[in-house]
Amino acid sequence: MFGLGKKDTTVFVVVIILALCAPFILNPFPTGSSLAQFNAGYPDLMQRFVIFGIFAIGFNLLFGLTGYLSFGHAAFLGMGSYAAVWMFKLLSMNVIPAILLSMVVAGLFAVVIGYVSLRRSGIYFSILTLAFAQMSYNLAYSVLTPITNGETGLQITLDDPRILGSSATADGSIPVTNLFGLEMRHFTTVDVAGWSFNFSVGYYLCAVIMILAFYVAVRIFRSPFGMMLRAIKSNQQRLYYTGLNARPYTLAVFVISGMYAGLAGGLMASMDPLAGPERMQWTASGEVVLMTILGGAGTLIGPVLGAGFIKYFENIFSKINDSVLHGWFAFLPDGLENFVIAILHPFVGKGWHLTLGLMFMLVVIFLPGGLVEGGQRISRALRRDKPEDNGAASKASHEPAE
Amino acid sequence: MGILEVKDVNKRFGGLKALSEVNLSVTENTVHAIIGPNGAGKSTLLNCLVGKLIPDTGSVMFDGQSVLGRKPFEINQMGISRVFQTPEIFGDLTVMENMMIPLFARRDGAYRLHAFRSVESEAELRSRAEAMLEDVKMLDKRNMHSASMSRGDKRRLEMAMCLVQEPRLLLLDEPTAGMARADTNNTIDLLKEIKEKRDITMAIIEHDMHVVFSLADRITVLAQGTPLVEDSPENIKGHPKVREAYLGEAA
Amino acid sequence: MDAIILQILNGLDKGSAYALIALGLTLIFGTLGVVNFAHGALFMIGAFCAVTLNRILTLSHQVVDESRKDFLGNPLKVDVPYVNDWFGEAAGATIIDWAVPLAILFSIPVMIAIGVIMERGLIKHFYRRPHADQILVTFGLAIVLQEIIKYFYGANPIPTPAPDVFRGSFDFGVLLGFDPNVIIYPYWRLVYFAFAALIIGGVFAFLQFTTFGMVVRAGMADRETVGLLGINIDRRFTIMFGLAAAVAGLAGVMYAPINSPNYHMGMDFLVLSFVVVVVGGMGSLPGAVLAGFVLGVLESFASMNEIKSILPGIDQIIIYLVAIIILLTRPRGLMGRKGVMED
Amino acid sequence: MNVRPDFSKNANMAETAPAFLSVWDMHSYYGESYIVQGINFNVHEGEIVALLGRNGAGKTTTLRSIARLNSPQVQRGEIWLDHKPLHRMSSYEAATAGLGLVPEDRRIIPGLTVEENLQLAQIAPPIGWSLERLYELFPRLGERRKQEGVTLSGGEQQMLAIARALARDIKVLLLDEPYEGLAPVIVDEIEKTLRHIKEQGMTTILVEQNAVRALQLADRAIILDTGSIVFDGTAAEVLQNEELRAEYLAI
Amino acid sequence: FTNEPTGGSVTLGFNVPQTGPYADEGADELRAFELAVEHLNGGGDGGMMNTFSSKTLDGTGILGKKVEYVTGDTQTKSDAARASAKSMIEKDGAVMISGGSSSGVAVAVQGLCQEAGVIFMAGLTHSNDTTGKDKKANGFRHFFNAYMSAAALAPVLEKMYGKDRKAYHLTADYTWGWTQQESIQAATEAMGWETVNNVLTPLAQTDFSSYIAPVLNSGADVLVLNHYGGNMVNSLTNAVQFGLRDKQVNGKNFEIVVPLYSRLMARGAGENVKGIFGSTNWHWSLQDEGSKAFVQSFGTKYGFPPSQAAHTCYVQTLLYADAVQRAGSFNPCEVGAALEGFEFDGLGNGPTLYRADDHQCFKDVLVVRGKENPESEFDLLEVVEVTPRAQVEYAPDHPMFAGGNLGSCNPGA
Ligand SMILES: Nc1ncnc2c1ncn2[C@@H]1O[C@H](COP(=O)(O)OP(=O)(O)OP(=O)(O)O)[C@@H](O)[C@H]1O
Ligand SMILES: Nc1ncnc2c1ncn2[C@@H]1O[C@H](COP(=O)(O)OP(=O)(O)OP(=O)(O)O)[C@@H](O)[C@H]1O
Ligand SMILES: [Mg+2]
Ligand SMILES: [Mg+2]
Repeated sequence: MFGLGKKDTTVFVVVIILALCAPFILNPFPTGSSLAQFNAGYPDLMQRFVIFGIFAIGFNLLFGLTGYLSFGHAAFLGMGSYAAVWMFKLLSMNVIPAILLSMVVAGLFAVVIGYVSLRRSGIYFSILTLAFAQMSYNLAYSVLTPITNGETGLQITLDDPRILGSSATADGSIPVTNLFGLEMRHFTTVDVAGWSFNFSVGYYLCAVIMILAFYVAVRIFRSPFGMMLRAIKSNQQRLYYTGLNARPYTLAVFVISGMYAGLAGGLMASMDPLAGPERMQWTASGEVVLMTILGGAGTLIGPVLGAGFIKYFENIFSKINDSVLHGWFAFLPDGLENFVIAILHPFVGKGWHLTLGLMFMLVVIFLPGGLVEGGQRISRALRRDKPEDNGAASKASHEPAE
Repeated sequence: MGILEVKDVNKRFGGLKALSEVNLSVTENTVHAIIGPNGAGKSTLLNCLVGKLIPDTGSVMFDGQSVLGRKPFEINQMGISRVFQTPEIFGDLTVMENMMIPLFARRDGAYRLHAFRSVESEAELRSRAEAMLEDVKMLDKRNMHSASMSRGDKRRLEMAMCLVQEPRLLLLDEPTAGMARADTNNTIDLLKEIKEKRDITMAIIEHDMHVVFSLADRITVLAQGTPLVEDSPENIKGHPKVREAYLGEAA
Repeated sequence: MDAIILQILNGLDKGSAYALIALGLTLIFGTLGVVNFAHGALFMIGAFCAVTLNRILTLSHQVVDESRKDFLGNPLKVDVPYVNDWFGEAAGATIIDWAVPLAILFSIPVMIAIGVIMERGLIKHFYRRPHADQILVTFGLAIVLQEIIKYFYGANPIPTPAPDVFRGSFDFGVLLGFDPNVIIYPYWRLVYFAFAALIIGGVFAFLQFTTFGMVVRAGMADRETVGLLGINIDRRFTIMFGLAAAVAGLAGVMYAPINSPNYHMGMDFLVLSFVVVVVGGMGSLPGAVLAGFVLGVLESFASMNEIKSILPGIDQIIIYLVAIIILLTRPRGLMGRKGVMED
Repeated sequence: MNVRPDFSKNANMAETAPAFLSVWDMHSYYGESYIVQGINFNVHEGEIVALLGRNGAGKTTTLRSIARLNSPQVQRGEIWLDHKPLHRMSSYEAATAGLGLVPEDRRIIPGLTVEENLQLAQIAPPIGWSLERLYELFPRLGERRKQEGVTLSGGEQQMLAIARALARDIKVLLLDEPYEGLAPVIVDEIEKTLRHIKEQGMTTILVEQNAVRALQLADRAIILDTGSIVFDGTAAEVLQNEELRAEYLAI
Repeated sequence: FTNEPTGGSVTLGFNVPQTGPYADEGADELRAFELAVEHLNGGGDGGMMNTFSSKTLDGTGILGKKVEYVTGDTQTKSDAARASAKSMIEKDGAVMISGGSSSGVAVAVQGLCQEAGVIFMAGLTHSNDTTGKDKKANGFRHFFNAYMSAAALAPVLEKMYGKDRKAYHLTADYTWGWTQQESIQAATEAMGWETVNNVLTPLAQTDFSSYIAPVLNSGADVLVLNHYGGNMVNSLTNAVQFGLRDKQVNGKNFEIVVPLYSRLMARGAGENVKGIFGSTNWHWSLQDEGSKAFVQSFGTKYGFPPSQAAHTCYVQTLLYADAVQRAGSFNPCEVGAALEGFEFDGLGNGPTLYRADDHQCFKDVLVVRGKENPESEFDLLEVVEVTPRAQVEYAPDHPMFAGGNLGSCNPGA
């Protein structure tokens, strides 16, 4: 189906279902319950999940396939955001031109940065990309303020021209990003017996784009181009003597992956029309690296999982403060309650970094292939129960004869 | 005029003269063996042919065109494939994928690989790859991760990757080193068969005289960077200088 | 002219800090090939060794002073350090004053222990894993170490002054025949410079005049074969790690008076130190040191008003710009060895 | 075929130990793939044993298991060298206990010169041949001592790998295809050396594809097939046994 | 309107830096918020509710609804701050967002609150832009700003250091730094000082030696450090290291000025702050009834005196609650109207006005100096002068604040 193999079709269908049903899946706890704190099904976070998913998918095309570790990918995301916000300021609040321009701008920068950086490989490449991104960040923060509005970030204002739209709405506020009138921030909340689910226009736009982006990525993975990118990672020398010039292909994938980043940046600005320089900082580039590795570099779905994992911690764990903890453990006797809270206190709220750091270490130590490997292990363990399975049978033949 | 003409090639590594005044002419559709003691410069010479090294002076012409100054992949696209002395394969890929890459390179050229069509759908190329694997008796290993094969298998895979490109000139640097005797014999047969079936020229470096004498039409003996003699196999076998400096008891 | 000399001096000093940090990093990253994102954290812990020693020396008991009131209007409790009780007020104050130099001694065993534990407990399992995995685990570790420090010391910078005798600055200009106050240089930075030179020299000597360096280099290229030659490479890697941690820690201790330590100071230096190591060239100790000084001096020049007025914002990007230029003109940085982390 | 050696504490070791090197019921895995499937053999002091078999039979795996490298993993079995339990050691301990391996892909250490490669072998005791003596055996290496090891020609690298093993005072020498890529005269030379050190009491296991050559040198032969021993006897027996030669050695 | 509270409780969102360099400041803000909520709900001693001139708050929550709160981490990054604020608005139903400790974040979150239709009560933000070119109808600032710092500081500097001074500015290269520098330069030049040079320093700079080294030779005799946070700690430490304060230039003692002080940062700079002038919004040693009540209840609960960040956050929370109470509605537009032009007293800074034109509070500003002999680790600054409000006021269309537009209030959905 869709020109994909059987396994890929399954993965793809799973991704579609997950993306479309996210409002349900991410809100498993009734609103009133104390566990509602763990619900992630509100528009902003769902949007972030899929946007960073797109970013990570694109990054993985470059890193997972060719092994070129770019440490400056956030620059493309940032440039995409700036491009999109400028589009909102100058043209109209429709997201389509903004997203298109963000991809084009990011792509153009990727051509230049990629062309230069790909002259080196390994760590030298990483540092070149890092240097470019840090330069962009530092300049955006200071000298380029007329374009980027510096530290504060580029925002839309009441007196932007917006030649195809209006500078201000009738009631004097700034117009809202939209898709031909459909407002991005519009959402409907459906309450079902204690649960409430948010269906947001913005989220579904992002989700559909993410599904498309995922589809394109799968096709690239399975194409001759994708295969030869893996060959680059494996043995460049052999590739050259096999009659293929690796350089244009790596540049191509660098640009594609830069455009994915630009797309993510454009979407981010479309959901929330602001673009700040921190988006280009090395920590942001590092974050997408971490997302990809955490989920499983070189796998199809890993980067999306990794993105979700990190964003979840950032947004959910950081909000658990002591009074929330007291709410959960109120049923315990006072002394015990305070004890439990004292134990948990360093790991939540302002300690969310600590938990995230520990999770990084635990995942990489125990699941060398990332979260995807965790999933595989679980499914393997489940399958092991069924003796008629092929995989298990063929493995048995490898066992010692006695 | 041979298909490959090497004229007055010199190559130095620092103080060491690895090649000096090498002249070599390989006639089309023949097997030309290059033998000589270790460190004689055989691999260096091959490196000069495929663009891995650039000679200090001299010229290398393939089919009337100079290969000097061209990139390795351009030289390959001209029709020269090479098997290395230590196996060079795509270790992270399966055997079948290793075979597909040279096929794509041959069909689509250096720059035009598809980014959207699935590899699975290339039935024709797949069947050619499978046929080639069958020829080197590796079809049963087609889905194996190529890094986890034994060394002899890696060599056979590399040779299959070169052969499947149907090059006009095939350069083999000790193709049978480390191969089991049975496979060595197989390889000899395979190379012979290919030579008969197709227009192919081969230059082969080998220390296994059995292979050399079974395949070669002409032999050049290289010693200390210069060609010592070039002659037919029979004459080389009897050449006293060669026997003493190189062949030893094997002759 | 004087401005240039001034900036060279400044640059050398800044460079010595970069060189020292990069030196520690390159032992692990350039030599062992482990992408150690926790290196900055080691530097930070070094600085906190100074803070900790300061705290230990000022361990106090409280004396209630009825004559003064605290902010809530209760009698003020005055902290009296134990050292004052034991050695008398003057001697006690001197000991506390010398906390930073004393912390050098204190930090060496602490840092070596941390390095060894880190290597044995964690990094050991990652030599054969992809660099990406190393990044993830060391980054995780860096966060954890930072958060632990933050938990105990807070997020604010903690002033950790140098001994009183090193306060103030030395007038170089007078020495060179300029007017007074034209070229001045803080004493502590001179100390830092000398200290850095000492450490760098020591590490070079250790690696140059013993086979240790060669063995580690070989072990990084091919652990298996080195093992086949009867060498316990694991132990040497552990030692190397301990050494690197100690160098990082010492760099941190001495840096504490220059900038008050805070829990994220390591992250601030992390990227920069990676840039320095790579610009110097992977696998080259002299390269890392050279790059440290080159970048330090260039950064100082870029901050000159004369240059900033021609190229606004140049000081924001100079390091990265220079890194790009060097890496494009010299494929393996200033002095890099072939094949080290090029794939 | 073999009895388990009795190394119980009280027994007189010299008497009970049936052999110098004993491999007992060894099972080796690469990850999940099961390669060496329970092999037993003994090697006596001063013997040269040829370990033969097709590509992928498990010869390299066997040698690597004995040398206690990290992969393959020996999941069961015991290896005793001169009353020392190798199977409880890591590779560097095994090396200090007197084991020397010349790996099949030579494993010259990049970034080190020829001389440094040899010096490296003499850092951990026990130290064997002096560098001068090694250069005497391989004059080529002497000439190239300042060159980076990996830029040597294929044959020169092989010499370096062998020299590196001899630079240590070893009791058992494991050679994985030592003749590969060497000129016939050099092979003769090395054979002579092997005979020479055998006279001085060196015990050797030789893996070689050129079975005839190996059998001429060896006292005994072991033939492996898909990870199991299919023959263990004297070299002469193999040479006489047509069926064995045809089936496993293609000679 | 957005997030109209329906049950028996109302949720406020406190968005402060919990990680990164300003984490301690954020923690202090959070303490103040918790204290304010406790007081609003009738707990504790009531703090400044007792001294507040408006008496609508009675300890029964806001409009009879119990006050609940959610917290989040801004990480001092606009993106993260907006994400966190959005989650409070979308997920937790917060009607008001407060907190923050940098202007970039404040402006970003203020913009978000405007779009989303909730009230933003800014925490620590000192840039002129927050209520200048980036002002928003839904946003309110109690904290003072760069212009006011300069206006308060200049006369004191004149008094202490004379009219004939040459100043050298080091300025953090981002919007807050620029507005701070601009303000100080204008104010000092107005009283006769000369500005020798203004050098922008990268935000990420940690070692300022190369910027400080040329200062002495430039002919300047005053160094103005337009830095905040880590930048300020480091640049001041470096400047003192260079021995600048022991030098004489033009026959005068060389002096250093730090326009914006905070106690936490002063602590980071340690001994180096001694004798150095700066300004601050509030200080715990103030002796008015409001300040005393606040220090008393904060100090009793947490064991140390509150910072100016804590003070402003506490006050903002009370002001919001009071405005709701007076408006009789949580509707942002009605609350905003109740805050606009509101005159009050008893919250620590004397009589104060929430100006309707730009939503900036006008009140007395403190000029402080690093204390020579501190008695405790909190006793680092001494108040030199309480500059009266009249002296720091400016017209809404002052050029340094021009270009913005409040827009109209947005009640959201
Ligand atoms: N990059 C290099 N730098 C220095 N010397 C080199 C380099 N490459 C090869 N050599 C030297 O050049 C000589 C020729 O090497 P080459 O590899 O061509 O020999 P060969 O004939 O292929 O030998 P073999 O049969 O052993 O493979 C050798 O002595 C080798 O040491
Ligand atoms: N790293 C590895 N991972 C998984 N399987 C491996 C690995 N190395 C070898 N094998 C498998 O183990 C088997 C035995 O390999 P081994 O290298 O021992 O053969 P060999 O007898 O030395 O062959 P050759 O003569 O070709 O060198 C082969 O089937 C090979 O595919
Ligand atoms: Mg060769
Ligand atoms: Mg083998």
